Amino acid sequence: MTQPEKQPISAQTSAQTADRPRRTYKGSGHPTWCPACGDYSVLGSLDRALTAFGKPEWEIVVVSGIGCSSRFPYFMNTYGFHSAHGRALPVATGLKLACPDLTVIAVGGDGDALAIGGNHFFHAMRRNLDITYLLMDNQTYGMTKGQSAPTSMMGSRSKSSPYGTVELPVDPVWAALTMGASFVAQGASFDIAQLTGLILQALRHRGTALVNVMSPCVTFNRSLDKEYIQSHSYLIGTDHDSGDFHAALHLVLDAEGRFPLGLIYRKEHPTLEERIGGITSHAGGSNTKVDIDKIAAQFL
Amino acid sequence: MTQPEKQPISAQTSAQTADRPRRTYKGSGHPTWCPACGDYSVLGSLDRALTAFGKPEWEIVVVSGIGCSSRFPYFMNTYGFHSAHGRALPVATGLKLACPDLTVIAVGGDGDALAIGGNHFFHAMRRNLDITYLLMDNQTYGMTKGQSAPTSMMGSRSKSSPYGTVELPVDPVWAALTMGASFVAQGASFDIAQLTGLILQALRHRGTALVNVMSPCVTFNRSLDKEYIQSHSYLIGTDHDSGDFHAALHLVLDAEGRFPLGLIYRKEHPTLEERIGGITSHAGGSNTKVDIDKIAAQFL
Amino acid sequence: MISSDNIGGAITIRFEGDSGDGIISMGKVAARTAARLGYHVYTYSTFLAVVRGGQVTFQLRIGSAPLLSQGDDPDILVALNRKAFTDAGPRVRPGGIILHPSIRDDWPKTGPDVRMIDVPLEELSIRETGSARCKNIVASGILLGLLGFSRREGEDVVREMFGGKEGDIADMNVIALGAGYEYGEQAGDVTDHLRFPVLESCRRLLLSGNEAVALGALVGGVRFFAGYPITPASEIMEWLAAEMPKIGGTMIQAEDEIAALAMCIGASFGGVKSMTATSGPGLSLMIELLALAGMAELPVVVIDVQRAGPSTGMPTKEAQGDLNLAIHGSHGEVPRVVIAPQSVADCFRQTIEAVNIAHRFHIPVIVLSSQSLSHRMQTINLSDLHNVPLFEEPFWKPGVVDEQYKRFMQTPDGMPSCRSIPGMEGGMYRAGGLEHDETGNPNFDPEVRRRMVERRRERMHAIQRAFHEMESGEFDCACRSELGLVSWGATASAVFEALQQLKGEGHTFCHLMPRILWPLPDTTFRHFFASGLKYLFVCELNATRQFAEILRARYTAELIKHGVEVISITKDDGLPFTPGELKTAILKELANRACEPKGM
Amino acid sequence: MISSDNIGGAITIRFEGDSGDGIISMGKVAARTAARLGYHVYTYSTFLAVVRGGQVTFQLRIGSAPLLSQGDDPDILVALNRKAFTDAGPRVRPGGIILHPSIRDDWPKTGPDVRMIDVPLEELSIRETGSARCKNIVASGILLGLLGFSRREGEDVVREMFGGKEGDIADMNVIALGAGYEYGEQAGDVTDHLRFPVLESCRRLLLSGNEAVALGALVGGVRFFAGYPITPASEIMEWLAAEMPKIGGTMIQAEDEIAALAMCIGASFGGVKSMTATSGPGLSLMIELLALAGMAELPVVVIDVQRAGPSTGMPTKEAQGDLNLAIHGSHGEVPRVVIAPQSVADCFRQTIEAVNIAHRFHIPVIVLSSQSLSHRMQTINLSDLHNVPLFEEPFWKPGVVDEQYKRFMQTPDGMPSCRSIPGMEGGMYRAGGLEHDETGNPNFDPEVRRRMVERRRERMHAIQRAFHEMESGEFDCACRSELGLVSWGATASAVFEALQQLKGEGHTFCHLMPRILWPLPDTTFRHFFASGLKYLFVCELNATRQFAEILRARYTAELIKHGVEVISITKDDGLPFTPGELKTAILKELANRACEPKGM
Ligand SMILES: Cc1ncc(C[n+]2csc(CCOP(=O)(O)OP(=O)(O)O)c2C)c(N)n1
Ligand SMILES: Cc1ncc(C[n+]2csc(CCOP(=O)(O)OP(=O)(O)O)c2C)c(N)n1
Ligand code: SF4
Ligand code: SF4
Ligand SMILES: [Mg+2]
Ligand SMILES: [Mg+2]
Repeated sequence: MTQPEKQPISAQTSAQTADRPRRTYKGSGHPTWCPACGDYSVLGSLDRALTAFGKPEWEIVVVSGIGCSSRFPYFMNTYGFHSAHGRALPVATGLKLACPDLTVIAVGGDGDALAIGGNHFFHAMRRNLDITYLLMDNQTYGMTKGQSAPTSMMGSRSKSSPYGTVELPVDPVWAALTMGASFVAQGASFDIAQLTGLILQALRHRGTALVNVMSPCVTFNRSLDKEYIQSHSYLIGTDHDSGDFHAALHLVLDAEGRFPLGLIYRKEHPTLEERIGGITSHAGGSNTKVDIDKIAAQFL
Repeated sequence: MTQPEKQPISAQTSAQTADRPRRTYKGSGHPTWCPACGDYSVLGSLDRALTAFGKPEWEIVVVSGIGCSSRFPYFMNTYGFHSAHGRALPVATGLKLACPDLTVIAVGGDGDALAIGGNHFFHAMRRNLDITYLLMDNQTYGMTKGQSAPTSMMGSRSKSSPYGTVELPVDPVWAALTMGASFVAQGASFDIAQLTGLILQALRHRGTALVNVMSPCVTFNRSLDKEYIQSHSYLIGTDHDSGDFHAALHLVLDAEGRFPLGLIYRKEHPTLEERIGGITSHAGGSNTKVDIDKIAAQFL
Repeated sequence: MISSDNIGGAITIRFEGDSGDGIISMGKVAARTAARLGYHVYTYSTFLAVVRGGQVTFQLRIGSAPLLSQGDDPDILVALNRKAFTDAGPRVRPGGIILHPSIRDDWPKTGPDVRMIDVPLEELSIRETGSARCKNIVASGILLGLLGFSRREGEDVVREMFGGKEGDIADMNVIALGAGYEYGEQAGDVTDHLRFPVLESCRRLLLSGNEAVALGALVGGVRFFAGYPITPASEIMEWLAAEMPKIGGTMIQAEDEIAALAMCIGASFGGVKSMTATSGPGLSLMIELLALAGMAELPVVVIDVQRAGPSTGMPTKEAQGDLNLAIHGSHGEVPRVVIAPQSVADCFRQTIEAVNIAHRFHIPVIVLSSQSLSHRMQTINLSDLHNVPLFEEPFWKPGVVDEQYKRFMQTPDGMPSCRSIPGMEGGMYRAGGLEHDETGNPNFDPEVRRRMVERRRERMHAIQRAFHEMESGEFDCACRSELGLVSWGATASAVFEALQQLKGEGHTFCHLMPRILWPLPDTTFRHFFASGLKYLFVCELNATRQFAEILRARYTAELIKHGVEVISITKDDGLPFTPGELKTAILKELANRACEPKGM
Repeated sequence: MISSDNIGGAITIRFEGDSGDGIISMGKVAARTAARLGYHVYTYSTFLAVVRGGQVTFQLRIGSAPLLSQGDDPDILVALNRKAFTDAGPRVRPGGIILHPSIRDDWPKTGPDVRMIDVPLEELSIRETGSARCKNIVASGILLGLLGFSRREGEDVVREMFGGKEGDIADMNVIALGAGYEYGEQAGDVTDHLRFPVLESCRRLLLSGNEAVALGALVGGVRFFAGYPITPASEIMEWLAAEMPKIGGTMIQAEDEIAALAMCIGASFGGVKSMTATSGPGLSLMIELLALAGMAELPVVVIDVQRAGPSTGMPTKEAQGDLNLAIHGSHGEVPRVVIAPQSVADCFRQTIEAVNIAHRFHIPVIVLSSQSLSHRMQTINLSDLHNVPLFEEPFWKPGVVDEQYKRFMQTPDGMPSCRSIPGMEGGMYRAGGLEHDETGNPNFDPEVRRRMVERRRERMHAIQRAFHEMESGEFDCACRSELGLVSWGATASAVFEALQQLKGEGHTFCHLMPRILWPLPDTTFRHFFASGLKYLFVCELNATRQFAEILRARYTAELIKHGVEVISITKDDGLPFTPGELKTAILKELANRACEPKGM
């Protein structure tokens, strides 16, 4: 019996692509975001970072959940999956495990990532699969017109919290760090240069990389606008040792309501694919020669 | 129109209870756990702690998910709710918010709390509702006969990980602490005296209190037996300042695969009920006089 | 019975313009004023899913009797841009009026006998308030003036609508309204033929389907709400977020829909009436816990504001595609009640009914609203707030019991035995999702199991037996026609209008519009089938004829016996039925059948 | 067609004892040896839900032809404690044998003509191996000796079964078997009448329903599995956890069922065949994402090993209560295929069929197994591993495209257009759950929507048209009887036996046992109804007659036309049907009907 063989990715690329013009990773249509939405800059930054990264468009998949930010895949010229609310990470996980050669980028909003998708976030961070997660934090549910989100500041008013929220907000950076992410960075949508750099580093990092982006919703959350972020953030100093977990923890703990912008933590340790790969080679696994009789012999 | 009024709890207690014998919080039937399962001692400890706590059985509700440990409510002589897998915390949250006078204790296993129920754990910790959560950690799924759990040690073998697990384990104590719990303690099922004390403190704490209990599954996870726990744990010293968040973080970080037993962190800050209560009184809310006409006037 | 449109008069007004034009407020001022004067009002607006500009329409129908629909072609068009004129200008009815701020010669022609009035909205606004931003309220004022509605009521409405806003915005708008009113009054004679009196001078509430659900929840005694935002249901949570604290209740935004329902179940176990609201994707996520509520026999109300599915589908579009999920969605078999309101007034009343049923029968109740109903606005009578029967659940009486308290006692009539509530001495028991005996303890004995399966079945029968005490539907099956029609939910309005039109053309239909869709009103249906019926049209907004299939499954024997043919009229394109569409489809099916004998 | 039990011989052996007695291994050694010799084997065991001691039984049926069931009263009883004797001793068939380690005089009497043989298990084990722990394998040996089965095969089986264990345990057990074998051989003449030859000397695999599903997945090409433990489905994940790495596939234990299905959907988007397995509560949680797979037209297989619900229900008990959820469970309407295997061999073959269908039609496929089937063991032929058609999905050919690649191209025959897979140049597109146009871009235009709804409907028709290429069911409707029977899934075994018994009593039934339950095999059913059928019995293990209702809804017109009465035989007490139970229920219904005309 022959098993369907997965083609190696290189074989799937046609010949005439050798000397094509500069790749574009952005789609041709205009995004359907509100004018001045922070997410435009994230799109631009990802486009630039991917250009530097250099992989062809068709080896990249952008996976999202549901939300304004999750519309992202439709504005890209890559493969894309606009999945269900909260499920970007497990979809990305399955895809990456099944096709380790692809570059898999998960994207989503704060609600998608940390409300309904919180459990997947939690478990993705400890798995350390080699994927990049771009989280567009606007401290609100933009798509559903402005309810409070897990990242909303305590006491902030919204359609669903007319008297102010009553729950401790989640800091995505702190959450990722303490849940085991091997790469944690934070950017702001208005600083495209820095953001591009951070995304590029994330793409190059082997392991789960979170880039949290402060990305204002200009329509439904005026309290987190560009000015607020600018006055409540600071660039992480060059003296910060991003390879030191304790230093990273303290950086976040000491931020006290301000947003440290830059690379917070990075440490390479074996990825999930590598660990699973280890098991596979230990078990003698290979996709090409499958001996069903041998496997079935245990039932004899 | 009269609104259905909630009776104050005291009014629901009959008169003849003044001089009844020592209360028992344990049910009369024998638990259906395997002989020597760690959970027996947790049951015993909770019984003792409740005796010291002194509230009558009928003002206590034990809420669980699904798992061996989640059978707990059936072995108690209190109100109980054996809900669905992973859902103990949101059920407990709704109950406590609706009936703040009750003592609500959520219980469950590591799979229930941190696999399927991980998101609720995450959000419960940041809400700081005044409930106690007893987590029976046996690093396995006992009820389903021994698959690996989120707390299983990296590389440990189980029915579902015959070549060893490949994911960073979750430390419930670290998770609760970093997610915002206001009370975090850890006990072991074999030290009933300490465990009773910790549970009692948790019951008395105003806010979400996690007591993680190392509670061996003698049938499906021999690797985490009493001996292992004993040789891999230590009592937290009296010099530890449990009111200091940084100290608590470092205590857990420095434990390096050993289990610190005792009170790790405790700090009182406003509970969710209190914050919601603040909103209610700000809005002039009261259950007894509801003026529907006034409310409906906005639609005129 | 919903009365017919023919009693008294009715006019249709359409406001249309750019998303920045304030079209919605413009229309709402007129709508509310009419409602306060005692008119019945029905509104319908369209806007884009994601806020990013575009055309906005607000259609307002005012009548002296209850209205079935938003109406069709407008009598008055308030057109604020060219597209508005192009869209609707040619459709203005003879004798109608078009108000516009500046007409150009090259704009398309309108129908005959249509008057155009130039309304200098911006000029008036700037002149009177110093700013152009009140021009929309100037337009409202002109309209009120034209129709001769009370200026004072209009001013009150404006003051209250803008009262919460910063600065003197309320005052400015009151001034703008007055200026417009005077302008309109002067041209008032052109509208004489469009004026008609109120039949009953009373104040009516004007609210959307979602608001009516939320208000119904409060009136029905719901004091705990947990939710998660989702289009088109979010407004229910949002309104309750503001109002719950005022009456000492709790609203909490959960981390997801599963948690939301779990919280409601917890609150219900604590004896507090609880509810959540969602749309299709959320209902799918809740299905597992719905079964828990059913097994633990805990009352809980789940509002599902349907939108076009499947999956994320078309979140801002209309559909009735969640019926199967509501009725059949669960692993294993668990009793539940499914209710579908047919109007805004129904959203209010049926939400209360849902709470009553949940607590009377200890059962989860799903209320199927839908996108078009959720955002439609209609008037309901202020007095309706007080004329609703509220069910007081009789709790178990606390005390010391000899044996263990039996939460799940067998009763001969299928009714649940009284609940004890945590806090009640002696009433301790364990609720849960495992099969259990009368005390609630897990028990897998085949005999016990059979009893419990029977118990759950009997509960459904008990509910059916109580139907006569509920507004279980609009049933008109005494007309003894060969033609019958069944529909449910928000389609009711289009259906009733279509039936009127068909009657006008000589086709009299009996109709059954159940509000309670599950369990079905068996007796009513069986009578219906036995009444000489030959063709049964089932109209619903989905592609797989969900309700029709349920009827066919349940009433196969009756359909066979009386030779009734079931004919489905369905669509699933994201839009509600229009009466004309329904009429055409039905006539076509009838024509086919009439030809059949000849053709053979 | 499953052959009848009457060809060749068959005997039933029952092993019973304490949970510590090693009953399962004892039985398995005998079962496997028989299977290797070419016998057909069917086993059934009962043990407690939670591991805490108690009585264990293992019933083993051996036959020379395929077996329909585990049999009834035993020919041989291996009773290791008193309870075993009390339970089953009196039921041993005339001419049968009871093996026991130490009988007491006060034990109850057995039937006539039953021989009792004292077997000194512990003594032999201690004498030969120095330890009592091999006494269960001594018993296996005695049995093999008594039946004259090959000692060498038995020894091989023991060596392989215990080969992985530490120390010399395998050797000890081989010795124990030998000792028992000699003991049994000496008494062998007493079993002459119980011996019968194999018809075809070939090696057969003996495996459980869950193992067969897992093996089927591997053979069918599944290379990605994500799961979450749940009774009674966990073994599928566990077996694949061990085997997937050996063939370069991936198995991952997810954080919950939602994540498990999401991961499968992701892997499927990547072009890798993927599957998950769960039970009812997990299926409920997966319903939202199932719709995503449907909308995005991604192949994925979901195994649902049904257990008694609703909610947590009775996790270790049998039921067929998830059919409605599988067929109708989703908000909005999304195509899916539902398959129910009827035997262990079917678990293997239908899992492969599920993978094939998923990839041929780009659709989610749900396989409904159930508790009793999942743990039942039956033989399948080794050659079956190779005689399975595997569908190779034709992918889109990568290359530079002029316009955008159209993932959701319209095709005239309802078939999906070829998929591009990430990594293929030029094939970039966006998948998702929103309504979309041919490229995959979101589009809510009513016209586009209508096309897409039609597309999803047509997909189902395309599947029906391909039924003749699939093993879509066991259909026997050529017998032209007034009596018909329909059943599905694991009940098949009891049904086939009941039908045989009924035939013996002069009642010949036509029967339809569809494997593919959704979409329904319309043509077959329509022929069936038109064949002179008068009574249609529908047998299923649930209380609300789920499959019967689906048939009534779908075939109302045919039922009316041909005057067929649908009669449901159901139960929902956690136990499978027994043939006797079915026969009695059917005869009772027939008697009622036969009396009817007279009574009136
Ligand atoms: C299961 C489910 N629940 C709820 C929704 C409704 N919904 C769509 S997007 C969204 C939240 C969006 O917030 P976020 O993820 O922060 O994205 P943003 O729009 O702010 O970028 C919600 C609640 C849904 N589509 N599916
Ligand atoms: C939705 C759902 N998924 C899976 C299961 C099966 N299940 C029951 S208990 C359990 C895990 C138990 O592990 P844990 O919570 O650690 O409890 P323990 O038995 O170890 O005390 C699982 C997966 C279920 N009942 N419901
Ligand atoms: S609503 Fe907010 S988040 Fe959404 S597109 Fe507009 S600005 Fe961006
Ligand atoms: S299986 Fe494990 S966790 Fe469950 S009762 Fe037995 S020892 Fe305890
Ligand atoms: Mg957001
Ligand atoms: Mg556990």
